[in-house]
Amino acid sequence: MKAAVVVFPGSNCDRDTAVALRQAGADVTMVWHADSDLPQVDLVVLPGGFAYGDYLRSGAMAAVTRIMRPVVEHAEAGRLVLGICNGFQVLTEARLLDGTMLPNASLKFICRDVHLKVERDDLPFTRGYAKGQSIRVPLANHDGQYFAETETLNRLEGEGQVVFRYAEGESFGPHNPNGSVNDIAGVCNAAGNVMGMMPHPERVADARHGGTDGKALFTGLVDLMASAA
Amino acid sequence: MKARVHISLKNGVLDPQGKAIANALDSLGFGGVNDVRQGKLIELELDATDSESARKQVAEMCERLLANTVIENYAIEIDG
Amino acid sequence: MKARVHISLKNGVLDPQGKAIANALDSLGFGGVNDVRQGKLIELELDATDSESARKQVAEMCERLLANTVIENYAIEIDG
Amino acid sequence: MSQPQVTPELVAEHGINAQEYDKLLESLGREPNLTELGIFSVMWSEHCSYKSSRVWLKQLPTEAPWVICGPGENAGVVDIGDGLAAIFKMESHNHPSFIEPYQGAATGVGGILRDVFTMGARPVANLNALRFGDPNHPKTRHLVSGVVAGIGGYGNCVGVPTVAGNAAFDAGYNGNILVNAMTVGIAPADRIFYAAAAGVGNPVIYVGAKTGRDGIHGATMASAEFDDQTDEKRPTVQVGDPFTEKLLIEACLELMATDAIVGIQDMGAAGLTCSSVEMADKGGLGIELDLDAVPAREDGMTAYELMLSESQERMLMVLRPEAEAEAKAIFAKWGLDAATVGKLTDTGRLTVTHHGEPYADIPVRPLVENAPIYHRPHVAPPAPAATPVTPSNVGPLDALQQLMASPDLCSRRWIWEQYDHMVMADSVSRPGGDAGVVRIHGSNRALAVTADCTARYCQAEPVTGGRQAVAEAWRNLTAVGAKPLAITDCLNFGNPERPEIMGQFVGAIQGMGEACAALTFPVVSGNVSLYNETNGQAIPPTPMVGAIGLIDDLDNTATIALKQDAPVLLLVGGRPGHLGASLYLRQVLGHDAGAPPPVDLAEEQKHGDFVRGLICTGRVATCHDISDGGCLVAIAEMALAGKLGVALDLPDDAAVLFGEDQARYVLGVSESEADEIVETAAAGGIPVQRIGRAGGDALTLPGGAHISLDTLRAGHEGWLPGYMSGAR
Ligand SMILES: Nc1ncnc2c1ncn2[C@@H]1O[C@H](COP(=O)(O)OP(=O)(O)O)[C@@H](O)[C@H]1O
Ligand SMILES: [Mg+2]
Repeated sequence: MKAAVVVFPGSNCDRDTAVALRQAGADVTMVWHADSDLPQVDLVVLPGGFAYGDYLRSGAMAAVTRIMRPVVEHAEAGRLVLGICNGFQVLTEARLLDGTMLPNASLKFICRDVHLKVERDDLPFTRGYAKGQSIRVPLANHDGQYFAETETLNRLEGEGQVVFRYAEGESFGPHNPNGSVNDIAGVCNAAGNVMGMMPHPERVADARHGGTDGKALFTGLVDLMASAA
Repeated sequence: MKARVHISLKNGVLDPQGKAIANALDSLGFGGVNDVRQGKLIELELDATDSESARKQVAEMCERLLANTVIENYAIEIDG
Repeated sequence: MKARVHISLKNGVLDPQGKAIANALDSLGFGGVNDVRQGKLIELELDATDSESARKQVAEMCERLLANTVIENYAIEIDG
Repeated sequence: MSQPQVTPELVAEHGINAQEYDKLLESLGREPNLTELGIFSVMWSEHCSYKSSRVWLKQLPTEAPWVICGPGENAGVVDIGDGLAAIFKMESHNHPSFIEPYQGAATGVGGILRDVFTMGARPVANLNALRFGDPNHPKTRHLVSGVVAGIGGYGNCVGVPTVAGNAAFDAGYNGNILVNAMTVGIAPADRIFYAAAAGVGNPVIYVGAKTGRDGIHGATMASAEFDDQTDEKRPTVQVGDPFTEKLLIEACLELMATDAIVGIQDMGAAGLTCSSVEMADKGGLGIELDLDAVPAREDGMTAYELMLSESQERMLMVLRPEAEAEAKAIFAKWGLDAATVGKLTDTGRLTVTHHGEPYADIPVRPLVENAPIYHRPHVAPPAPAATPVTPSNVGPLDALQQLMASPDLCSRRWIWEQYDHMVMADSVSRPGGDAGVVRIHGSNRALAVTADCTARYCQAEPVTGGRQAVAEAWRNLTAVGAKPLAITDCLNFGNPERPEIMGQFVGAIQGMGEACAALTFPVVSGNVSLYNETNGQAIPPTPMVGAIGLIDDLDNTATIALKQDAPVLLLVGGRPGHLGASLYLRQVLGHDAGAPPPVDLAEEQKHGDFVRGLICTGRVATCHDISDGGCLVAIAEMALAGKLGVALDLPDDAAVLFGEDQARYVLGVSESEADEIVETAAAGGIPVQRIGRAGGDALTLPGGAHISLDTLRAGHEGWLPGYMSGAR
């Protein structure tokens, strides 16, 4: 699989994400935000971090960078786009995904493991998991409270666009630490080729991380592309 | 020419910051505060010389970057 | 009674957000933007009925909580 | 030059005394103008010149075969094998954090990061050591909240994991909190960048944030005289911009991969002045600065302000002239302001022009070398009061519960969950252990990092306290199986002009030096923060020690969590039962008395080497050193981390259970290993004994009294969040 990881000024999980993708067998190119073209790839990843310092609104300035035009075209052509954490925020600001990210209910940065319930296993991103499975993945954000107005929310729920939900499990503090509506931790677009999630699968992708529940996301994508090729 | 943009959350959009402020005011003993909303104030220094074109330019800035019109409203004031 | 508080960074205090916004506007092709400063807008719904006492109360809120007076200034507007 | 006349008042306002002024005149050969006075005053300030501490700092051992660069550069450098070097340093941002906790702490993190990446290292770990006042003091909660948010706000944004630290409360810090930040970075060992300038004619480049009127301290008044728009009292609080810092890190590291840079220096305290003077001095050259080229954030900035500004996120570098264009292209790519602000000369002088006119012309060598040095008088503190022998009616498990839920020993989760401790995806352990463990990217090796100081001990007996701070850092590294390499320090004390305070300082340094020498654990960088006092009330002496160690094989390391398959608890290091200056005494019995536990350095070495040997050979994977709170607290922490109870085999004697004797560890080992380990130890003259067995979900004493882990955990995890929410 060929993947591109976009580097915005202030991205800081770009390397981590590339490492996880490569370990899963992907061929990864780093792409600079000021470029106006994307290389031919199967998957574009918008990584975590603080693009433009999260100033103004998280993801807002990144969403209007030059690279986002080809990223939107890539998405509109039905190809895969994944946003993790800050990347998810960028995708909502770019209107590739519904909803928006508000500051955590505690107004504090939260770095801790959360348990996620996998709601869909038929997406390219989640085919490595089983529907209903619970996985443990770290969360690290300040603006991670997913919010959408009732109408949008009903549509998302109705169309099955909620991919991951915060779930009960052994942990300190609330299972949904940022106060996201309907416990939403990740959503996709209607076509299922664009997905955003707040927790960081790339941080539980090798045994030294103290967990490997994120690995299947990357290997699932790579296997899919291998079988398609 | 100076422009001021007030950005506030739309009705119905959750405001965690406003809520936290309301709670904090309450625990500081300030009574009679019914609602608090937190928004942004963005002040711009523009080259533009007539207020009409300044307003138009700033409105476009709001649409494209300064406000997230899915959840936010904006109001523009032009000085001078 | 409604109160609006504008909180802005004091002159001379670095405003990283304003700076980043100015750069972003520039790269979006908005010319002639010389300076951008980002502040906060806090809107309060108060029980108070006369504007003098409302103003006094809000000023105290600013001093104690709403503004960080080491680096920020505030301005109060009372509506109605 | 339209600069005001330098009057005796102005000289005094700049903190220069009569004797120092004579030296200044001698160095300059004439009367200074205002800009020159400002330059001398910052170069000769305590902060830049170390005038009160320098003679003593020289006593600290700084060498070991693996040291590549000791104190004197931006940070210390040690060899970590595989062609790599670790670069690290700790620094204080105490006063700014007291004034504005969020920004003060944030800019503290920013400053220490720059010290490390200036030398060519990619920062891989941040640590922080915090001291706050009494939890009941009206300011404390606000300060904790702001400082922690500020450290997180900066470190999280730049994407460097904050993996370890420490925090404590004591009324002695009510008026002066401590915020000490440490950064560890990794660089190719053959590509370390130093400050020294070289090459007459080479361009001097300024990169990063624009210069504003930030942090121009006592000088504000003076500069106001020729500024007609001083409408509001100028804030000296600096605001951090972690986004710009992140860009600086990436741009500098990208440029460092080329051979463009001759010398590089971050602009920290005393900004452009200190960075340009140090570069010139280390290269034995002169430097010419044209202030018109300096990117300014505000209009009408004077030469004085431009030279003394402490605006953050700025670097100064000397480039090879051919590389100037390439460098500027890299900075432009990262969206950073860069400007050529001067060049190197062979005059040996710092010359500054502004609006085409000369504003300063100072010989560099005397400016640096004639800085005052003081041999301040010092007296040793009185011997501590004897440890009172008050029999206690608090039972051991109640005492344990009190200690585990006390401000000083409760869980720091509320703090470290606000720090991204996992970004870079090389954090092998989560905070909460003895040391942070950060994998060396792409390898199976790791750095272990820790920071520590027990001010209670330093207050009672500075020499022992200094020794203990180093020994505990060494032990924390040993406990995860790392080979301790070197330390950095941050020496936080009161007013050195008071002989009692100077006595504490001298004693602590003596103790630290002894420990460093005995443990081959040299000091490679550090920082001194004096005058931490308010109304004559000095902070407890706090020589904070930050340290790093090397784990050669991540398959053989240890954590504090008890494990099912290693249920036998062994105590390494005997149980003399020293209760003096212990937390038990203070927290449970309410006495701040007694001498601290003696630190026998030969014993430390012997016990530590034994423990490390067991871990590195894969025989032990559960280990915790014993420190604050003593043996029972260590065991309780291990039980909570492993979610496994313990049946204890220890006498019901407070001195044994809560004494803070040094050079001790608790190990969890398998039944099959236990006897052999005890025997090997005995043969080597190391006291090791069985003290309990893991299992169940409670801590149980020999008589059957017990406390459930749930109860312990509720208190331990509950105190800090409860306090911060205002419920306590
Ligand atoms: N300010 C802080 N920042 C990050 N981690 C912290 C902080 N304070 C304490 N910790 C973590 O909490 C744990 C307990 O700290 P401490 O009791 O000082 O450890 P030790 O006794 O082993 O030196 C350690 O893992 C430490 O790194
Ligand atoms: Mg320890």
